[in-house]
Amino acid sequence: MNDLILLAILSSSLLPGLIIFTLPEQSVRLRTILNLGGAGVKLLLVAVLFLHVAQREYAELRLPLLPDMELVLRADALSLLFLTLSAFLWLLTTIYAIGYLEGSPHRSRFFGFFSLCVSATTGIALSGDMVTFVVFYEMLTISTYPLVVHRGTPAALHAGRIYLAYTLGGGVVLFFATVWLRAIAGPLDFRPGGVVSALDPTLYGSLTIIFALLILSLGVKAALVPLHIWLPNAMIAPAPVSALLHAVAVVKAGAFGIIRVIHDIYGINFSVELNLLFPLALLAAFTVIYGSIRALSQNDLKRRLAFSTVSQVSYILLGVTMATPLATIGGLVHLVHQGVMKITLFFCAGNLAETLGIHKIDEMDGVGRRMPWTMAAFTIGALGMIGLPPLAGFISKWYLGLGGLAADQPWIVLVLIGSTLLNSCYFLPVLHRIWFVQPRQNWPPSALRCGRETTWALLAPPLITAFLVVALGLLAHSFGSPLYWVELIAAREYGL
Amino acid sequence: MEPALIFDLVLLLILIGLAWLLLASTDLFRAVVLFIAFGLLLALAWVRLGAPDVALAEAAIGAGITGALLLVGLGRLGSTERCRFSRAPLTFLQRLSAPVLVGVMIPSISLILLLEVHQLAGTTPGRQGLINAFLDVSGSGHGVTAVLLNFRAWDTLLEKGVLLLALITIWSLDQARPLFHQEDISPQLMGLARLLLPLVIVVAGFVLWQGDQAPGGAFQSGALLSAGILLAILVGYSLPQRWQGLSLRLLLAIGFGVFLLIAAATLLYSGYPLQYPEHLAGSLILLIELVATASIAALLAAAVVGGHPPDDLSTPAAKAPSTSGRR
Amino acid sequence: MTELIVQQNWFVWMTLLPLGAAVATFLAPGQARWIGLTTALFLPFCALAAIAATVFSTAQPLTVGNWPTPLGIELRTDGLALVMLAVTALVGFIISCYALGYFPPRQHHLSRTHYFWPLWLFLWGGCNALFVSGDLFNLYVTLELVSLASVALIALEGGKAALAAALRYLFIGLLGSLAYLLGVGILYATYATLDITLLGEIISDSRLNHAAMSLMIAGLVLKSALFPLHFWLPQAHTMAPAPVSAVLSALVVKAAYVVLLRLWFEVFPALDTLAIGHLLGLLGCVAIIWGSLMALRQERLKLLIAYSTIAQIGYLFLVFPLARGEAMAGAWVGGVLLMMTHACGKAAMFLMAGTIHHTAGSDRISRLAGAGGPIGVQVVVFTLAAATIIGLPPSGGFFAKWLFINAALATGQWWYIAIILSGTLLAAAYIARVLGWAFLDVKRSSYPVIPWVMKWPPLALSVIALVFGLIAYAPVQIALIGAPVSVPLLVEFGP
Amino acid sequence: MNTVSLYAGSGIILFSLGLHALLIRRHLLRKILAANIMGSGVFMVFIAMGARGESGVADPVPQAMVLTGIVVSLCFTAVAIVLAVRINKLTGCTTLAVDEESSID
Amino acid sequence: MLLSDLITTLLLICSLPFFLAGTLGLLRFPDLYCRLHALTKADNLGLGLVVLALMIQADSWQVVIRLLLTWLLVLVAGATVAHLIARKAQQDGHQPWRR
Amino acid sequence: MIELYISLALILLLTIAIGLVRVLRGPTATDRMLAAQLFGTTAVAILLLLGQAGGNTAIWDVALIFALLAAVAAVTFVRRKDIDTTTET
Repeated sequence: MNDLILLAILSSSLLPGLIIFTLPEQSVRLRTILNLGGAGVKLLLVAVLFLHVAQREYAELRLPLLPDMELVLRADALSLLFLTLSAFLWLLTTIYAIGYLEGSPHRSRFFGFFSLCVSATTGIALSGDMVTFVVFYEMLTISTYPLVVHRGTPAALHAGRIYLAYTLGGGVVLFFATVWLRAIAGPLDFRPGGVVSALDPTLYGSLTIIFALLILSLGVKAALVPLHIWLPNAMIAPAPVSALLHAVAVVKAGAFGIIRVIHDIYGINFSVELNLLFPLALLAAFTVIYGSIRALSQNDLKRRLAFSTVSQVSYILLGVTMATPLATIGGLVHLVHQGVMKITLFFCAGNLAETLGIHKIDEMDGVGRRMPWTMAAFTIGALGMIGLPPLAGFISKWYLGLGGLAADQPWIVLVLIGSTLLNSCYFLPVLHRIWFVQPRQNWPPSALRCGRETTWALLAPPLITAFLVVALGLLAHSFGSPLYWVELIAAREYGL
Repeated sequence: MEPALIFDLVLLLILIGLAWLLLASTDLFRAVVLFIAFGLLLALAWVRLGAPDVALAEAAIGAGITGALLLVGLGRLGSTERCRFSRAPLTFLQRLSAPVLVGVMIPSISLILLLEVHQLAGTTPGRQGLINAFLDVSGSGHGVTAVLLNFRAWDTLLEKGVLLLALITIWSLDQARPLFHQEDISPQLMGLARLLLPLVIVVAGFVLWQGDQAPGGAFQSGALLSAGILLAILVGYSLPQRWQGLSLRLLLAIGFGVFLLIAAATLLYSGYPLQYPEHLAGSLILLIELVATASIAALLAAAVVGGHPPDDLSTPAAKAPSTSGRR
Repeated sequence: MTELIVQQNWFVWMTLLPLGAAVATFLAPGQARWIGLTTALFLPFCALAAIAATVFSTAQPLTVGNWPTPLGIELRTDGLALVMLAVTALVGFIISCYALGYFPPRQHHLSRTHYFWPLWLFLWGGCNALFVSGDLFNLYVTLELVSLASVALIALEGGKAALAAALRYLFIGLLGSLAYLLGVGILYATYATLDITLLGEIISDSRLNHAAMSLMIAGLVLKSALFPLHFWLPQAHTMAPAPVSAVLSALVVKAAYVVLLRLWFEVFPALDTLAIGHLLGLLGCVAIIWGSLMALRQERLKLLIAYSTIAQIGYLFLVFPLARGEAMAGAWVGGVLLMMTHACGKAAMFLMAGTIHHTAGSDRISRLAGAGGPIGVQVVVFTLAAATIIGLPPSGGFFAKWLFINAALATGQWWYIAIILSGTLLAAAYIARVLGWAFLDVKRSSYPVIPWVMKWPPLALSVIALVFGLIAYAPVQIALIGAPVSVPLLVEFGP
Repeated sequence: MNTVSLYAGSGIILFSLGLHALLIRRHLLRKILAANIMGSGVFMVFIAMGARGESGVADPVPQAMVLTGIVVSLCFTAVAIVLAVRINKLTGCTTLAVDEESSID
Repeated sequence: MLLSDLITTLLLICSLPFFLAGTLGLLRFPDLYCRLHALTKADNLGLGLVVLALMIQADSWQVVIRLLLTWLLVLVAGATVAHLIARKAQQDGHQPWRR
Repeated sequence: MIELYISLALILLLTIAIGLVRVLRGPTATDRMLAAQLFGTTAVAILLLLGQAGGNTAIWDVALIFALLAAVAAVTFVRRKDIDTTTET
C-alpha cells in the first residue's frame, strides 16, 4: 500500500476547506459538492486504509519538518479507531450542517473552518509522534474558535473567549511539556510500550512533572474537572458544531492524546512504575460523578448534554488508567460508542431547536408526538448513555466494570453504578416528558411533503447514528466492530 | 610644538566650538551661517588630513549646495519653533536617553577610542599597497577614483541610486515652488552670472577630467555644476519647455541608468558585475563619470528647488512659472 | 539552456533588475504599473533560480569586479541571503499585486500611484543588495538606500501624521546608520578590511573592537526597533499606506536584523559577547511583554499590528543570548525561521488592515464588527495570520519558538521560556480581542466593492504563513548553506 | 598626542555633540544640522584613520567611503528639508510634536 | 635663503595686516555698510599679496594662471556680493550709521 | 619656508576664529552672512598657503572652487523667498 494515502486522507478535507474560503456566499452548489465530495473521498480512503490495517499493514509517512524534526503520519490500530469514527461522523455532520445552516450568513467561512477542523482531527488521529500530535492538536484550537463564535452574538463571543483562554492556555503548557520531553528523551515516536522507559532514573522527577503538565494540558480539551468550564459555555455554537466538535472531535482529541501519552509515550508499565495513573484515575472518577451531578440541574438541553459529555469522556480515561487489558478495552471502545451516542443526542437537540425552537427541557413536553422519528433516535441515544443492554453504552460499561474488578479496584464499579444511576436521573425524566406528557402548546404543523417532521438532511443523520447505537451493541463481537478493533489494540499494548 | 600641530589643534577647537555654538544657537539663521562656516573649515581639515578629494567635494557641496539647501529651507520653515499644538513634553524615554547616551555611553566609547586609537596610530598601513598593485589595470590613475569606480564600484552604483531615490522622494512630496523673487535682478548679478557660469563649466570639466590622475571626479564636478545651475536659477534663467518632461527625467536618471546597464552588461559578459574588460576599463570609467556628472548636477540642483516640476504628471494645468532652471 | 540559467548569477540580477525597473518606472510613469508588476513577477523566479544554482553548487560567492576580497566587495550566496531573497521576492510579489488595487491608476492623488512604483522597486532592490552584501561599508550604503526608500514610502500617504512619522523615521535611520558607520570606521582602522569573512577570521577580543561592536549593534538595534528604541515604529508603520506598512513590518525591520545576525555570528564570534547577549535578550523579553501589552490596549487595527511587530522583534533578539554552545544552531535557525514566517504573516495582517480601512472607512477595531459580506474573507485572513503571530502550528512561528525553548533548556536559561510562553498567551489575548470584534454579527450598511487584487493577496499570504511550518524543511536546509552554525538543531541533554 | 588621534578624537566629540542635539532639539532644521554634524564626526574618524602611516600618502579607501557617505548624507539632508517644509506647510509646526489625536483618524 | 623666498616672505608678512584689518573691521565697524569695506577691500588685498607671494614660488605659468584666476574670482564675487548685500540691507531699511 | 606658510595659515585661522564673534553677535542676518563671506576669502588664502606648504596642487583646486562658489550662498541669501530673514538676537 502506498503511504501517500495518509497524505491524501489529510488533504481530502484540507484542500476543500481552503477552496471553500475563497468561494462567494452564493455558490451553494459548488460548496456542497466540495463538502460532500471531500467527506465521501475521505471515508472511502479511510475504508481502504482500514482494511489494510486490519491485515496488520501499517502505513507510515515521514515528512521532514526541520533538520531534526519530522512530521510522522502513521496509521496503527488506535489511530484507525479514532480516524474511522471522525471520518464517518464528518460525512453525517456535513449533511446535517448543510441542512441546518441553509440560508444563514457566513457559510463559506463556516464550512472552511469546519473542514480545517476535521483535517486537524484527522491529523491528530494519524499522528505518529508527539510533535505531529501537538501540531494538529493546536491547529484544532484555532480552527474551532470561529465555529464556536459563529453566531456572532455577544454570548457566543464570550463563550469563544473562554474557549480560547482554556484551550490556548492548555496548548501553551502542552507545547512546553513536549519541548521539554523532546529535549530529554529525543524523538518521541508513538511506540507500544513507550519511549521514555529507558531513560536515566535521575530524570524520573522531570518525567513526572512533564506527565503532570501533559495531563493538565490535554485535560483541558478532555474536559477534566476543573478544566471543563469551556465546554458547557461552548454549547452556544450551532448544533452541528456542538455535535461533531464537542461530542467528538475536541473532547476526544484530548482523551485520545492522554491515551497516546500513557500508552505510547510513557508506556503502561512505566506509568504504573512511576505511580502516575492512580491520581489520574481519581480525577477521572471525580469528573464522572461531578459531570453527572451538574447535568441534573441543567434546564438547557444542550448544557445538560454538555455536562453529560464531561462525565462520559472521563469513562475513557478511567478505563485507560486502570492499566488492565479489560479496562483498557472498555475505555477505548467507549471512545467510539460515546461519540456515536452523543452525536445522536446533539443532532436531535439541533432538530428540536431548528424546527420548533425548543432549547429548554421544560419546553419538551410531548414533543414525541410532533417529531416521533427524531425523538425515537433521541431515546435510543439516551438509553445507550444510561447503559441499557444491549445498546452500545452497555458494552463499554460492562468492560469497564470487569476491568475495575480485574485491577483489584472495586470502587470503580461503585463509580460506574453511581454514574449510571445519575445518568438515568437526568435522562429518564426527559424521556418521560417527551413521550408521556401532554404538550403545553400546539406546534405549527410541518410544511413539508407528507407532513414529514423535518428535512431529510436533518433527519437522516440522527436516524443513522441511532441505528448504529443499536448495531454496535448487538454486533459488538463481529469483525471490524469497535470492540473487535479495541481488543486488537489492547492485545498489542499489553503484549498478549 | 610644531606650527602644523598647533594649526590642527586650533582648527579642531574652532570646529568643535562651531558645532557647539551652532547646535546651541537659539537663532536658526545664525546656526545656518555657522554651519556654512563649519563646512568651510571642515574642508581645511580634510586638506590637513591629506584627503583632497574629500576636500574638493566638501568645498563644492559646503560652499554651494548645502548652504543653498539650508537657506532655502530656512526661508520656507521660519527660524523659530512654532507649533499650534501644545508642546508635548518630552517622553520619559527621551528624557532618559539623552543623558544615558551622552553622559555614559558616548564618553566611555570615546575614552576607549582615545586610549586605543593612540596605540593604533601608525600601526596598520591601510590598503594603499594593494591598491597600488592593481592601479594600472583599474582604468584609472588615481587611487580614490579607482576605488570609487572600479574596486568598490558597487558602493558607488548604489550611492547613485540613493541620489536618484532622494530626488524621486522629493518629487513625490511636493511641487516645485519659486525659489526667489521674480522681479528685480540687478545688472551686477547678471554680470556675475555671465562671468561665473562659463568658468564653472570649464572648471567642472577640468575637475572631472583630472579625476583620472589626481583628486577630482564625477561627484565633485557634478556638485560644482549644480552650484552653477543654482546660480543660473537664482538670476532667472529658466528651463525651456521641451526640457521639462521626459528629457529632464532622462537627464536625472542617466547617471544611475548607464551605470546599471554597464553592471548588467558586465555581469552577462563575464559573470561578475562591473568587471570591466581591461582594455575598456578607462573608457568605461570615463563614460560613467561623464553621465554621472550630468546627472549629479541636475539632481542636486533639482533637490534644492525641492519638488516636482509643475507640469509633472499629476497637475495637467501647470501654471506656475518654470523654476527648475538649466540653460 | 540549463547551462545558461544555472550559470547566471541570479542573486546579482535580483539587485540589478528592481533597480533598473525603478529607473524605468521613473522615466515612464504611465507604464509604471506594468513595469512594476512584470518585475515583481520575475523576481520570485530569479530567487528560485538563484537557489537552484547554489544548491547545485555552481554559484559561488563572488566579488564585484572580480577583485580579491580585501579590495573588492563580496556578494554572498549563503543560505541566509538566499532565503531572505526568496522570502522578499514572494512577499514582494504579493504586495505588488495588492498595490495595483491600492493605488489605482485614476484617482485624485495620481502622482501617488506613479511615485509608489519607483520607490518600492528601489526599496526592493536595496533589500536584495543588503541581503547579499558581504562588506560592512556596502551594508551601510544598502541600509541607507532601504531606509530612504522607506521614508519616501511612508510619506507617500501624504497626511501630516504620515509626514511626521516619515521624518522621524528618517532621523532614526540616519542616527542608526551613523552609529553603525562609526563602528565600521573603527574596524577598518584596525584591520584595513571590510569583508565580513576576513574580519571574522582575524578579529581579536580587544576593547576597541568591543567599542566598535557596541556602536554597530546599537545602530542596528535602533533600526530594528528593539525596546526601548522602538518608539518610532508604531507611528511609522501605522501611518504609511497599507502595502507600505506591510513592506516595512515584513521586510525592512528584518533587513537591519539580518545585518545584526551577520555581525553577531560572522564578524564578532571571537569577542566575548556574553553580557551584550544577555542585555539584548533582556530587552527582547521586555519588548515581548511591552509590545503585547500595548497591542492589547490599541483601538486601531494597524497600531495593534504594529505593536505586535515590536513584540515579535523581541523574540528575534532572544537569538543572541540563546545561541551559545550546542544550542547555537537551534537558536540561529529559530531566528531565521521566525523572520521568514513573521514576514508572511505580518504582511498579510497589514494588507488585511488596509482592505478593512478601504472598505469600512477606518481601521478602528470596532469597525470590524459585522465584517461579513465582502470582507468576510479578511476575517479568515486575520484568523490564519493570527495563528502565525501567536505561534500556533503549523506556522513557522511555532517551530521557531520550539527551537528557542529547546535552546533555553539546553543552555539552562529557564527564564526565557517563561517569557516566550507568556508572550504567546499575550499574543493570543490581543488577537482574541480583534477576533471578538470580527466575529460579532451586527447589521451593517453595504460596503463598497473591494477590487479582487486587494482581496486575495492577503489570503494567499496568510495561507503561506500558516503552512510555512510544514514546508519549512527546504527553506531551513537552504538557510543552513554556508551558515555560521551547523546541525543538530535540537540538543538533547541528559541529567 | 599626534595628529591622527587628535582628529579621531575630535570626530568622536563632533559625533557626540550631534547626537545630543539630535535627541533633544525640537526644531526640525536644527535636527537636520545635528545629523550633519554627526556625519561629519564619523567621516573625520574615517579620514583620520586613513591618514595614518607614512606622511602624506593616505589610504584611498576611507576617502572613497567618505565621498560616498557625504553624498548619502546630502541626500538625506535634502529629503529631510523638503519633508520638514511640507510638514510646516500642513501643520504650521516646525517641530515633530504633531498632536497625537489628530494622527488617529 | 633665495631671493624669491625672501620676497615671498616679505609679501606674506605684508599681507598679514590686511587680513587682521579686515577682521578688525568686521568686528569693530559700527554698521553693516562700514563692515562691507572689510569684505571688499582689506581681505581681497591680503589675498592678493598672498597670491603674489605664491606666484613667485610658482614653477610654471599654469600655476600662476590658476592663482591669478582664484584671486580674480574672489575679487569679483566679493564685489558683487557686497553690492547685493548693501542693496538688500537698503531694501530692508537699514539706515547707514552716522556719527 | 613651510613653517612660515603654516604659521601664516595659523594666524589666518585665528582671524577667522575672531571673526566668528560677528556671526554670533549679528545683529542682523545680513551681518552674519557678510562674516561668512569674509571667511570664504580667508579660507581661500589658507588653502593656498597649505597647498604651497604641502606641495599638493590639488589643494589649490579646492581654493579655486571656493572662489568660484563664494557667491552662491550669499546670492541665495539675498534672493531667496522667505518668511523672516531679519531675526534679531
